[in-house]
Amino acid sequence: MTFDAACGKQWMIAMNKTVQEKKDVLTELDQAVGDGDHGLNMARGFQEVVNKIDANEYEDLGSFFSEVGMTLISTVGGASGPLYGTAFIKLAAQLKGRKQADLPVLAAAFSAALEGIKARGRAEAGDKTMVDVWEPIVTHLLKRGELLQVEELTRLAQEKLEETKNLHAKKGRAAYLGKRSIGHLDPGAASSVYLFTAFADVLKGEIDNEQS
Amino acid sequence: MTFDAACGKQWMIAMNKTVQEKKDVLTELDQAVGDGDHGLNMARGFQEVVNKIDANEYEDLGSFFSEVGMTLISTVGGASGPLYGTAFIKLAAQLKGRKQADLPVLAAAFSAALEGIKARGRAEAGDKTMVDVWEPIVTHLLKRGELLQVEELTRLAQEKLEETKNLHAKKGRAAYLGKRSIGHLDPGAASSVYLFTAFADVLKGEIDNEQS
Amino acid sequence: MKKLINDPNQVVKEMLEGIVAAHPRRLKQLPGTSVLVRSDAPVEGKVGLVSGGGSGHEPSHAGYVGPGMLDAAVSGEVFTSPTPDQIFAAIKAVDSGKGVLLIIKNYTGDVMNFEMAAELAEAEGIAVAKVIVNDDVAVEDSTYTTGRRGIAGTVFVHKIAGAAAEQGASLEEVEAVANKVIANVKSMGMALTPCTVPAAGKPGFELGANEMEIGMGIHGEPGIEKTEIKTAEDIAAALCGKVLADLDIKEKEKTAVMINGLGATPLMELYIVYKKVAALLAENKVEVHDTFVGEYMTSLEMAGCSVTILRLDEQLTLLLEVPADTLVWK
Amino acid sequence: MKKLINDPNQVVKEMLEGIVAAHPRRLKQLPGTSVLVRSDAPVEGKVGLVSGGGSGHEPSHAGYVGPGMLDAAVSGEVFTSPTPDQIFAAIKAVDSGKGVLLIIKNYTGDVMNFEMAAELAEAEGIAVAKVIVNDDVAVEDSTYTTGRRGIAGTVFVHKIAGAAAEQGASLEEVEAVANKVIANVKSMGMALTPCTVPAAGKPGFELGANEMEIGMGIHGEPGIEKTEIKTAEDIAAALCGKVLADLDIKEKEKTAVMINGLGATPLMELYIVYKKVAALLAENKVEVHDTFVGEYMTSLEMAGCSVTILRLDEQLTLLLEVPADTLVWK
Ligand SMILES: Nc1ncnc2c1ncn2[C@@H]1O[C@H](COP(=O)(O)OP(=O)(O)O)[C@@H](O)[C@H]1O
Ligand SMILES: Nc1ncnc2c1ncn2[C@@H]1O[C@H](COP(=O)(O)OP(=O)(O)O)[C@@H](O)[C@H]1O
Ligand SMILES: [Mg+2]
Ligand SMILES: [Mg+2]
Ligand SMILES: [Mg+2]
Ligand SMILES: [Mg+2]
Repeated sequence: MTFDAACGKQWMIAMNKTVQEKKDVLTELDQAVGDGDHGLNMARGFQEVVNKIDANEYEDLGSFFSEVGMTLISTVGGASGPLYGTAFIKLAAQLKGRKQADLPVLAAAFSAALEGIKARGRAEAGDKTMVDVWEPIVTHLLKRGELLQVEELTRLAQEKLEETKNLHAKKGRAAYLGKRSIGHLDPGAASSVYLFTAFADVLKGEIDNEQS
Repeated sequence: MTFDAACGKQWMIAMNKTVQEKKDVLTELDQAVGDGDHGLNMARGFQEVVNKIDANEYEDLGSFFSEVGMTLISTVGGASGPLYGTAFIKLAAQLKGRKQADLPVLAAAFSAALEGIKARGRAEAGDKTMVDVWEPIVTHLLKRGELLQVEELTRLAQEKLEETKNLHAKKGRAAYLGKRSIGHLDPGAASSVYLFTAFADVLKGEIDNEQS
Repeated sequence: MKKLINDPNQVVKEMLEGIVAAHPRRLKQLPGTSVLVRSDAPVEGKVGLVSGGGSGHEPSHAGYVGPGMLDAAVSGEVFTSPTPDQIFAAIKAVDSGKGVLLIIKNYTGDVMNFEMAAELAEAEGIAVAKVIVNDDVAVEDSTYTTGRRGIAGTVFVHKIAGAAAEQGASLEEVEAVANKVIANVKSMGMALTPCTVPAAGKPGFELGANEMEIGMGIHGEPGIEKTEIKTAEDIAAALCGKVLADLDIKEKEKTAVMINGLGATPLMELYIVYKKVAALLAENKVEVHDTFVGEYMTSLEMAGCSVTILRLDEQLTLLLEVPADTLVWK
Repeated sequence: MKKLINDPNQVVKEMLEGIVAAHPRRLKQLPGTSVLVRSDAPVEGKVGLVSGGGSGHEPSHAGYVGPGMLDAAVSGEVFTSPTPDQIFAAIKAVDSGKGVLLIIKNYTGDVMNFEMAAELAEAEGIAVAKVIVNDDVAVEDSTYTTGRRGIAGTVFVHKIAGAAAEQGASLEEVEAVANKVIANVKSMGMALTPCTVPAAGKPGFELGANEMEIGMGIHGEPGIEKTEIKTAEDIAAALCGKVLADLDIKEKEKTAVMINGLGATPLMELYIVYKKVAALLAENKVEVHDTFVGEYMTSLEMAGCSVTILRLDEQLTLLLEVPADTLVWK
């Protein structure tokens, strides 16, 4: 399986589709523990990403993800903008000059992206943020390498999202709620599930293609 | 039948009782065509009247009604304060020096009170104000003199109130509504009905007393 | 009714105490009254300006008491004109011998109570002049009726008459300039939600989830008509159109504009309304000399706004620009 | 949702256009951005002050742009931090070579976006300092969490740091005095009703007819707890009590007090709250040097208020008193 800028486009288009469909779900999750804008933020950002990348051709994965990251940074705002933006900028830095990447290379790039999120947000796993989805996913990607089963990815992301429900938020707006944050899913973890699900779907398409 | 300051006290006590009971009714009438304070204004004013007169003795009807008028003027505010206040001040001027008054004298005094209201408010009958109750009542009092039947008074006041429903307001806050004022009773006409009903009840009590 | 109050029957009293506690250097309360006067009243050699009316329109009227505007604000109960004795106390407190101007909004109650106070003052030899503000074009104008209501345009009367008085104008001159403002200021308002008089405990009127009231007054009195909610642009066009038509304004004339919030409308929305008003005025080639956007004359927690346009000549422009030193207008 | 708007997705853009149309002599918009700067920016020889955050808090932050306060206000979408490119544009526009102070309210999003902008500016050789306002005592303070939110106390930071900058202080000095304000200012708020982000179309939370939320933030984020509505006195005591305790204020210390309305609360009610706050401060023998009652940092059309107390020393007192010339603070 190899992943190129065309795959990247598919990924972003799929992500945007989900985000537009689930805008209200994300907003409702954020209304419960935050300020109710996460759906709007994601919808604005990924729509703009799709608008941008649609018109352009990309030499390599680096320039592609850099465009994605910069677009998110300059259109999303809030907490999720810098975090998702940083993640894609880190992917870009790792994949600079590569026309395509295989699973182990992608895994390493995601690992750098996760570090970027954690550095920017100063959050750890367990703080009830998107890190609670990203960290186990990255660990899994690194561990499985070429052996990755895409269904595992989607299932794991979903599982980890569910687990945020019982967490007491330490970072982000939900932290202001203290114990009252327990019992609610983290909105950024939910949008991260969409992101990895869209990613898994693209991988699955590629693998199916290769096998046929 | 003669009417003295003790009758005046009974009158005000009865009026206040009704107004306190009907506060919400007056407020609702005023909400429909005005600013919704007529019940509050009447309740505040007549409560204060009762508080004031309760403690005092009055030499004559003039000093009694003067106290009532001044109290209304200084506690009611709005449109109804100066109007009712002026009415009682005019009663006071007419009845100055009199310990008691018979029906023709009272009728003449009410006639002066009505003129006071009309001068202060620059309203005529038909403008959908308290004048639409006051004017026919005064005419009736003047016409019947000693022959007055108190039930006629109450009935007439009520009838005239009902007639305000079909009027197009020309004065007071309801005038701002233009044609939309049609179909609603005038709040000040309603409180005037309470006033004349309370007055009729006092007269009736006096007459019954005299006959027994 | 959700309000930050203690006792619905004490709101005016407690508010006045709060205002005086907050701004002791600016304002003082005449003992035993609901009158707030500027702390240096009466000001020697200056015509005194008294305004007021029912409470519930804050920052009107106490927010405009101070150098360059009002000398006293008299507060009645919520939406109820103050009584003559209170107004009379204000007149006495601000008269320095040069006379007192009463700025009255055209409501039967206000007119009668201020008139009675003026009679009391004149009986004591105080020179009193009265002006009656009737800027609300939502209401049919007719000599057979009460005429038009006074709404947010009143604030321009305070400002400009106040500046003239501060500059030493005589009572006649201050009255004349106040009347000039009144002749040249028109307003119209609308509401999205009703408001609740604390002592009444329930809203003064009802509006459906999708309804608004055009031509709304500032006391929860019904307006011209209920309609479906429109966009800010349509609303701005409706209000501004009627105001401009009534003012009969010509190209190149100079104006001051006020977009007034009725209590619960975010400033964001008022500026969105102003964007369209500015565009309409530009289209009509009307010059906007100055713009005021905010809460100047409210109606408790009503959501909605009014648009006021004042036609300026040179005199009014100069007086509008004189600085004032009040809580709201500086 | 009843709002005076045209398109829920264009509210910020249209608001900014309205502000600039209304106040062209005061403010200009950096083309293609959501940044408003004072019309004479950059001011030679003066440290530039940039603040901002999500929209919906009007008059924050544009209402504080002008001589003696901010040089630029950056507006994000409603309740959403602005993006680094916008903040960076503001920094460049106000830097006169003396450096730029960023005044940031402590929300993860704001902190990250402003930090990224600062990194961009530093890469271009602009000296940037940041201060983070965290005055909301409703939130547990802890180094393990995000810490406390920045709310209405931010306005005092704008005012005092702005005065220092206007007087020619260096970036380090302006930063130091801003941090002194931050160390000495505490706030707490409450809400009676929720607010609705226009693009979300429905209220951010729910409150029963008889409920209020204590410790409410300024974004519709839930507070400490929902309780039954209390009287204004009880609410004032709860808010003021927690603020005073956290400030650990001593007898005879001098303070400035702000009673801030969240959007839909009538001024009348804010003064009723202040009446009790003033009484409590007097009881505690705390001196009140100055009081500010009004809408300074709102949350769209939320009903509710916050109480802010700033401990003043001589330096802060002097800087607080320096006149500013902004839309709201003069
Ligand atoms: N410090 C942080 N580290 C990692 N993720 C965070 C942090 N703060 C917030 N987030 C994520 O961002 C999400 C909220 O995003 P969003 O609602 O768009 O921004 P905001 O909180 O500024 O309104 C949270 O649900 C959480 O997953
Ligand atoms: N000009 C007037 N002449 C006679 N009565 C009037 C006039 N204006 C108002 N009223 C009476 O006053 C009543 C309203 O009183 P109230 O609600 O207490 O005062 P306000 O209208 O100032 O709120 C009206 O219903 C009407 O009967
Ligand atoms: Mg959010
Ligand atoms: Mg009324
Ligand atoms: Mg009234
Ligand atoms: Mg946000």
